[in-house]
Amino acid sequence: MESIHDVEVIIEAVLFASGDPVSLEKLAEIIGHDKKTTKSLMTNLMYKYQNASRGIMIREIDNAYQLCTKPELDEYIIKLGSVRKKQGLTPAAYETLSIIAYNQPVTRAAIEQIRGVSCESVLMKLVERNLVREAGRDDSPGKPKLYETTEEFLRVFGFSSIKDLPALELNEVQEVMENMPID
Amino acid sequence: MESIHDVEVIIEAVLFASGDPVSLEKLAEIIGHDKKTTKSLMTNLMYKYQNASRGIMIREIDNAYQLCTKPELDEYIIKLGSVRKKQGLTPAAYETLSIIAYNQPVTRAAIEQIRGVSCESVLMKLVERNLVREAGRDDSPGKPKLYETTEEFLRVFGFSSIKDLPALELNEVQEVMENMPID
Amino acid sequence: MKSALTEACTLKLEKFEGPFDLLFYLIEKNQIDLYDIPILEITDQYMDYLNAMQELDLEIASEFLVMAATLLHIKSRMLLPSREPVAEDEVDPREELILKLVEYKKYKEFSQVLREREQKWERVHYKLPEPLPQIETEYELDVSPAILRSVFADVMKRYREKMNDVSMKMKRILNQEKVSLKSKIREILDLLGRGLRICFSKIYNTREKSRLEVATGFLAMLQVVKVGRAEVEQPTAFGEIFVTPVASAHGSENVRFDEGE
Repeated sequence: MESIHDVEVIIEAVLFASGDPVSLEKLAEIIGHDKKTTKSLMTNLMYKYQNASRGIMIREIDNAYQLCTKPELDEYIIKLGSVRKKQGLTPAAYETLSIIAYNQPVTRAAIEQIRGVSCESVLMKLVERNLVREAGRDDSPGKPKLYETTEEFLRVFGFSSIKDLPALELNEVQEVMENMPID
Repeated sequence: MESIHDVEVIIEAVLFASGDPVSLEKLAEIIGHDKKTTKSLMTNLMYKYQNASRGIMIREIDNAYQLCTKPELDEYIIKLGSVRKKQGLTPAAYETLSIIAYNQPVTRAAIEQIRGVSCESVLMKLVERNLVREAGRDDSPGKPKLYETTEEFLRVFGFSSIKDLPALELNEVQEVMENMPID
Repeated sequence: MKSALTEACTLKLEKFEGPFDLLFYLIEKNQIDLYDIPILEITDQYMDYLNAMQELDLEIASEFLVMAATLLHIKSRMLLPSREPVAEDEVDPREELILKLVEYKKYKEFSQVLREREQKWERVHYKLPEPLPQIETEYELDVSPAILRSVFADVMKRYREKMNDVSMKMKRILNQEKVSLKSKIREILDLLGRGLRICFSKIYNTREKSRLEVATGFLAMLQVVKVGRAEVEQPTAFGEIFVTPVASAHGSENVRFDEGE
């Protein structure tokens, strides 16, 4: 069996060669450790890359790992001359995405209830951009479609999993109730 | 101007993002040094990658630089492209293996007598898969080869020893004893 | 009537995502406490916007009008002079609206978080995959001890049944296959009757017939020779035996033979 040191070397090579995310299972299989050990090894390694004088780092996306450059070095990479495609999302798209992210899987009706406006076309665009996908149908009458976020969503917004979303204050509603002025 | 440290970080990010070789000129331009300084910097950096516990290294090709994985890690990278599939045994293989497991060492003739069919090819496959191996020769006329199960057989089935084989019911055992062919 | 606020914000009008978005804008603009919305002012300002939109010939989405109605309804309820002291459990007419606004606010704020994160993460770069060797398939044996055991039990059961079957058959054969000498004599006579010369080994050989049958065939041949219906010739020792018919006045069918058991 390899020392921890060697395993880190193997992981670097494998992630580099892959380019694409490599699943935890696959990594565990390659380095010959169980998933739990591999996971803690990866967490440790991610930390090391982050803090070392390195131009690259490891991202975790949905239990898979991928090498990428550190964001602060973007200005130098741009000089390489590769063309960047960037088409921002509309405010409506961000709002819709936020609602889906926290309530997934969620129906269109539920999203519209929160936003107060129709969001059919926004939803279609999000699906088109692969940030959102259909996720079966709800049991309620009419069996409306459900929507959820995708891996691409995690990638674009830098989350390692949906559990990574910052907690919204759940007590807020309660807070509101308590703060209701009594006239 | 960045410290040497920072420059190395930039180079790593730039070479990584490029994937392809980046010319000395381009690198010099990106890090804001002259070609000569950049060249010696690169030579130094190549040495560092080569000797550090790294899975990747820098290779110089025609006055251009490219990141690549270290050749000795090839065996792990190949596994990236491999798919692991579970494969069962054919009924014939199971039968033959079970006869050998419960009666080892045993001749092919005895196996064939029990199964009622020839099992030369099945036996060859089991030997090929290292589940069964030859175990000397029987004393009977013609000195036929004997077969027994291997350590791999124990491993695959999760036995610690042959004594671990699931016991047959008493009446089954009797049947077996009574019906064992006598060669 | 056109307020300064209305004018200042005319340009932004079409950018509101919906009635909540507009309400929010007004609340923030006026630095209002979300939990204590001065409904009269807000309603007036909201209506100003709708009027401005109308003046600009902008199509006002129905959602904005629904909200306007809601606001006006709340406003009217709040304007009603309460004759009696406020009851403990009396619901503030603004409550439902506030709850919705608070909910909306959460996502609106998260929208901003998403935007910031996107800005950060769109600055990371990935690498194209290296060309990897062709996909190889590694097979892993998927086996079970329980199956091994049950297969063995089955195969032994089958073997026992087969053995019983075989011994039964053997007995049957031994008991039943009494190859009758008579039938063999008839066979030989039939062949001889066609004027054929018979090679004994062609009709009775141990590869095709049982030993019993061959032996009986041999006896039958001797019997046929004995009664003078055939002649036997064996040119070489252990060699082929030829049986040749002898012409006879008797019909073969009438010939009687001793039938040795």
